[in-house]
Amino acid sequence: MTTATDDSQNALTDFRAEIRIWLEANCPPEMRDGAAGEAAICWGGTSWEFTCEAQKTWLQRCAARGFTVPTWPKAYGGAGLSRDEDKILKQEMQAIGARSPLDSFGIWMLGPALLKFGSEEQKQHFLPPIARGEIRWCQGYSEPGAGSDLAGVQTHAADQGDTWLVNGQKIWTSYADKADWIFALLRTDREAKKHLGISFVLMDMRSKGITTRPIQLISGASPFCETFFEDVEVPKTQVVGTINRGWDVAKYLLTHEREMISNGGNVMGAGRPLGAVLSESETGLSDPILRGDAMRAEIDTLAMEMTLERYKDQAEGGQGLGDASAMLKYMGTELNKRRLELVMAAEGSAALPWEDTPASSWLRTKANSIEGGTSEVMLSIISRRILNLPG
Amino acid sequence: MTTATDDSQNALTDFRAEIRIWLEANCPPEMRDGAAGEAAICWGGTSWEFTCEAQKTWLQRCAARGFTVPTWPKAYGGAGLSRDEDKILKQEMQAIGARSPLDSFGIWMLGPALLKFGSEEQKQHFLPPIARGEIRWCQGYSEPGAGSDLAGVQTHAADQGDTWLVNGQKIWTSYADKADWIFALLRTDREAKKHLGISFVLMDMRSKGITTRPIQLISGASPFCETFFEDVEVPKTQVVGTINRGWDVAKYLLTHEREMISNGGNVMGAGRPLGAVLSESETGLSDPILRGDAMRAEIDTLAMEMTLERYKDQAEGGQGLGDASAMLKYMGTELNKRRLELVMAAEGSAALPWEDTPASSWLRTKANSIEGGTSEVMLSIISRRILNLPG
Amino acid sequence: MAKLIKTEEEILLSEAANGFLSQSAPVSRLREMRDRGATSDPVLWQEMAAAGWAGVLIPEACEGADMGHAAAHVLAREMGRNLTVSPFLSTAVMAATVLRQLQDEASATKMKAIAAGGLTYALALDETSKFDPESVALTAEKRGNGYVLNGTKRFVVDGGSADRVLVLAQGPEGLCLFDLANGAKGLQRDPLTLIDSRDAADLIFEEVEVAGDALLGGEGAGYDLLRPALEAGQAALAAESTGLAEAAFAMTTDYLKERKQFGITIGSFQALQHRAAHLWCEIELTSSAILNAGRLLDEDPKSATLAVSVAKARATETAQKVVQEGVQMHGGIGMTDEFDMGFYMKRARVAAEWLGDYGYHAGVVAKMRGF
Amino acid sequence: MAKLIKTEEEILLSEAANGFLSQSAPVSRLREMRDRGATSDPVLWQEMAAAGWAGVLIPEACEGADMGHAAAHVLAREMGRNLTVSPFLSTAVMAATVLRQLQDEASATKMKAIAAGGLTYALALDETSKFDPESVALTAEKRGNGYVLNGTKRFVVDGGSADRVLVLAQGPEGLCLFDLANGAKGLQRDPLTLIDSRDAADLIFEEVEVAGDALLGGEGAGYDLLRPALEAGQAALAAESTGLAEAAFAMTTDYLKERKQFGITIGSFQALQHRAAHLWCEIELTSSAILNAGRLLDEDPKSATLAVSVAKARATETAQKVVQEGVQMHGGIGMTDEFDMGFYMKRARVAAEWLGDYGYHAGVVAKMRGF
Repeated sequence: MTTATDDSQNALTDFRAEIRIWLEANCPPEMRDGAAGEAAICWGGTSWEFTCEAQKTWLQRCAARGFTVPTWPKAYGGAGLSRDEDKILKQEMQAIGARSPLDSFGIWMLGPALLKFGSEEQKQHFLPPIARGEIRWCQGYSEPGAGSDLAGVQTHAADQGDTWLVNGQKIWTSYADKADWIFALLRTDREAKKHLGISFVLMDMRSKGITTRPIQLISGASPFCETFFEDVEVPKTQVVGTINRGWDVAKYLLTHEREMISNGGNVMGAGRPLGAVLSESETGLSDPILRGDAMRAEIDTLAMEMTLERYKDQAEGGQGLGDASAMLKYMGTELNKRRLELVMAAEGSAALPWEDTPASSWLRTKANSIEGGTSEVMLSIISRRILNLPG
Repeated sequence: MTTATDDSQNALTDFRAEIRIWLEANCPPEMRDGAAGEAAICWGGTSWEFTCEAQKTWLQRCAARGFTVPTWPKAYGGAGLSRDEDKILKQEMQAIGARSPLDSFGIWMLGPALLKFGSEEQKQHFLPPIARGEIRWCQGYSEPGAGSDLAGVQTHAADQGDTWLVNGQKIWTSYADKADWIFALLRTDREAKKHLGISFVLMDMRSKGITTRPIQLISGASPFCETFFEDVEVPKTQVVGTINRGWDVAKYLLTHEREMISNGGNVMGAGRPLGAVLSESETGLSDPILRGDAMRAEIDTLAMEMTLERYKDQAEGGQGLGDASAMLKYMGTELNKRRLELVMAAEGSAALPWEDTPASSWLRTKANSIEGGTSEVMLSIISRRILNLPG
Repeated sequence: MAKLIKTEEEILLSEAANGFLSQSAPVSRLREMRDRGATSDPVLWQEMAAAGWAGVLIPEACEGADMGHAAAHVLAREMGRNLTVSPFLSTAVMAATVLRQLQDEASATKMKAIAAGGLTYALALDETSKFDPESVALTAEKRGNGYVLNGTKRFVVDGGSADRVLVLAQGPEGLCLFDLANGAKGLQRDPLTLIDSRDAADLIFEEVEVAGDALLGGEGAGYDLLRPALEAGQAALAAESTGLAEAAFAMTTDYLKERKQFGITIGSFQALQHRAAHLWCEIELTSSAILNAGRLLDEDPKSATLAVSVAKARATETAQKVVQEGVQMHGGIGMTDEFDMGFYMKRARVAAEWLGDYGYHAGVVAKMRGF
Repeated sequence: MAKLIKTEEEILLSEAANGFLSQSAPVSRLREMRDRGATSDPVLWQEMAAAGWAGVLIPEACEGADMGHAAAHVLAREMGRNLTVSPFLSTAVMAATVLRQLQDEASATKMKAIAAGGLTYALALDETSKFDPESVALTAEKRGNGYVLNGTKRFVVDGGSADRVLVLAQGPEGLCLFDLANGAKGLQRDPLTLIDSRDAADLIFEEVEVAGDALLGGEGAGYDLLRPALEAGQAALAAESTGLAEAAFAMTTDYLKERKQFGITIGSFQALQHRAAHLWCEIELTSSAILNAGRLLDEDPKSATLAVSVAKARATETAQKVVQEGVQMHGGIGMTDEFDMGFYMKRARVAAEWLGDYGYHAGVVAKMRGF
């Protein structure tokens, strides 16, 4: 007797075979080097310069099959894959060391927001160019002086009938200088309570009145910018969701972002055992202080990895992650800081020059527990929403 | 030319010689065993049973010279020694391993309070019996449900003209079951602001209506008691300082107590290096986790000792310790907890039985950061009074 | 591998166990035992056996429930919450794991007896104050058809009350595991009065004669036979410690919500909130390690070593952090014997040492991870 | 021993140094140096020499101020506060401590030059990425009346700019300390671009010929001569790190008092208050260790080893905790290069490694304390 489960298992086996054949035929050899990290990313957008012809070919072939956004509906440029199919696609790509064809804030952030809150028109208009890597997006949330208080948005959109007139400043807008469009939180009602008078608005970065300035970090050059808005006109059709209810969209994306950051926080790559990395340092790991700290960090890293897996399993079992994402964000980023402190300590004076050392990564990790919600905000979320402690 | 400094140096040298002779002649051999800790203490009081005749002799001889309270004025049973002389006395006693002739809350706590806030009559009446070890005192500050909020005193003293009528309950009154008298904070004005309606009152424990009940701790039997007051009559002459301003006395004593606790917090005795103690455990200190933690604790212990010395030097230089006593209390007690955790870990399963192990001391240290003001209260004091962070 | 979430069955088991234990074996039962000087609770063990728990790892052919390690962890975790005293770990987890590796009739008979609640075991492992199972000085000398045992085992959990004892000895051909009656001639039991009020004893073997069939699995095979049982025990003990941590944490957050100080609920003090939130995160990570160890022990026990050591190390550390913060956040009342937190602290300390402390398991992790 | 409180003179010195440095060499001067790619500041050193600081450890007979180690720490601490760049530690503390042990004319001449600001030194110590001064592979071979040096020294602080360099080498009769011109033939300098923007270089010795009088103190006496200088340097660096921590902490508490978030001053958040209060306590303990090391180096230098290692270990750890919390409490602005906190973090990292990291000094403490 053939059960339904058998049927679906067979279908997945067929799917895997199909993917294998497709990848074999379509993934250019140059794109099978397993490269990851900043240099290997294809961000897309109108100003994107492909690092090689193969990168362009790979993007186009994936986009044609919907594989840049495999789980999005076909109507919007995706491949409409189920979770299981998506997993198989990723496994098979990993098996041949295939690079990701396209990464972008459009895929990670705006896409999910539009799928949940956008109008049908907005979805049809904005999602396919994201899937094809034609339009590059940046995110405009933070403002100078607001810090963790994201709802304290001051950048103002004045009502002009069919359009808004936008004035103000955003900060920490990653790649604003390279993006085509921005999705931003704007204050559309100054009278309403803090969280209520905010709208989630899409803007063309070429609009008159928008300028950007890159931010230098303690770790060196960064993708972050300051973005200035001076009398920028924006059509009201570019509001996502309900006017003045942009905070709902923002909250949804913040949870989403926390999960991503805690997942992708490992800048040391490839999940190599910390102890093994440290042992390779010139003077090894015989100092009991360093060795003991490395053991502790290794144990915690493994427990963190098991937790990410458990949460993924929970999500597949239909249990939402919800506020527990605050835990992943907090523990993941704090652990990452600890790991880089250990790498620096193990490498000793060899780690102190800027070049060919982990120094810049080490300094960069210090922002992990600030960006996307500080550790303090995460702890307060856990305290209030999970532990139900007062106030 | 002989300078003033030379003169005083000569005087001190003479003093040292005199003390040496006196000790040689008066300290009984049994009292020269260097014993310290609970079992060696002479607490005095009407119910005190001397462990041996020598203990009694030693107390009486010291009391006759004022050496139970060397820095108190002679008029109140002290020896009127200067700081330098007192130091010499202590050094010479230590040199022959002399036990302390008398320890008591009367000496540590009430005495200093009376010297600062008491009336001349009170001083003359109460101090000499303390110095002679005739009256044993206990302290009644904490109340059930009040915890760190010492000013939340509920035990009430109703005004009856020349007397108070006291009703309520105290908790954590050390040795209340063995004490002759108690000094306590009582609410003498229920209308006044919290810190204002409190008085510092002395009461005879034999008064009608006072009962006590010992408290069992997680570490075993303890000197702590609950003390109950039911229609206890107390003459108003037994208020120290101004009526309703007892909080001033309490604050003074709290600072004093913090210094004492942080000084005396080392229950491991004799300042032996932690690492050496741990190395003697059966399985040694080769585990890098244990070894690394022991190294850290050793470094912090040495820095703590240097800090105690520095603060003593500051005090001798005339600089008051003030709120920095909160630091000593906090760091000293937290460090002590760490040390005992390490001792337990180093001794492994050998430390798990109750008998002949550090188990009871280990559990007892957990109270160090609660009694005499919690670590949290200490951190808040530092934050507010030293760092001037907002309320 | 099975997913790192509880199955339906595990959820039901956990609810049932919690219902039973919080009724029949809560902390007050331990307190009562302690107050009358008892260190074991045979009546309770009969009830647990009747519920099928004694046979949790025993095959159905031997009348066990054969529920597997993850299920055993569910039970151990609930016992941890309630500080339930039982020979579950020694007998139902460790001895059972030793015996089920043997395909002989004698072992089947013993397993049946275990599952029925009629037989309990202790494992005599340590010879120093630290767990180090392969360092064995106790000797087994061949004499006639049998052996003679000489030496001392220390800190034998359940060693005072167990019917039988498994002893690792240095035999003529390497480490040998013996299974003998705890009352054997020449075997002296020195019971210890432990801080967690449970049964443990030093066992002194002086010319203890055992028959040839007391040797399990052949000469030199002792540690191979024991090792899976140790890993099973370490993981189950980690689960117990995590249950303990969860219960102590819940007591603490409840107290934070109800206790007032300076006129306000202390749970509204941000410093305490953040510390409590951090503890919650620690417990979450440790829970994942427990689930992971259970899955591996059930599905691929030969590769479970790393997972088990991560679980035991994390659980040890988490439980200690939680009980320390638990006492501190409760203030004076947390220090009184009248209140239960001290019981949690004491059990956490014993569980930290038994079957390998943090440093031991960190060493295993380091080795497995190549440093 | 002198008391562990600052003397009148030390307080005056500290005020004067603070006044001078916060005017003439604040963090903005370091920033400006970095922006134009400079790693040293010879003009500033002249001013410091004019104030007598270059001669702080040089005898009056050699035209120094001979103020002692505690005074040197007062200066180093103020430099730490301001992240002042100077060859103070290499030259005025370490080289001076080496030279004043020698009773010869040549050394006196050098000391006079140092005190006058006319001569700077670097110490070439490390050969691996960790401080380990007695492990020396660089060789000194006798040739004629002189020696030939071959080998590599790494992470030589001030190695790019110093006039002369002290090198520890493996000689025919043990460790030898040589004093040679930094421009000597065969000596190649590879400057490093360090995160703290200060001068350091790898020095490669290829057939570097030095005269016999370049050897200080005799063959085999090199480490005995160097060791007091290393301890002096470690303590002064600890003082610098502590000043750095104090300044970073002050920036942070100032920010806590002024910055608003969610409508209230962030310094009123209790979680931050307690963390800040804890940092203050850490700085207090470390300050005591610094004072203690200074007193011992001045009064009983032979028994100062333990005190120096406690000071360096504590200072290293404290500075790192403070700058890490400093960035976190400042939030995004703390991460920007525009803000000064990053400079403090980077210097704290370099100071953590130089002359022995936490683990190195913890090892010394363990050894001195018998474990």
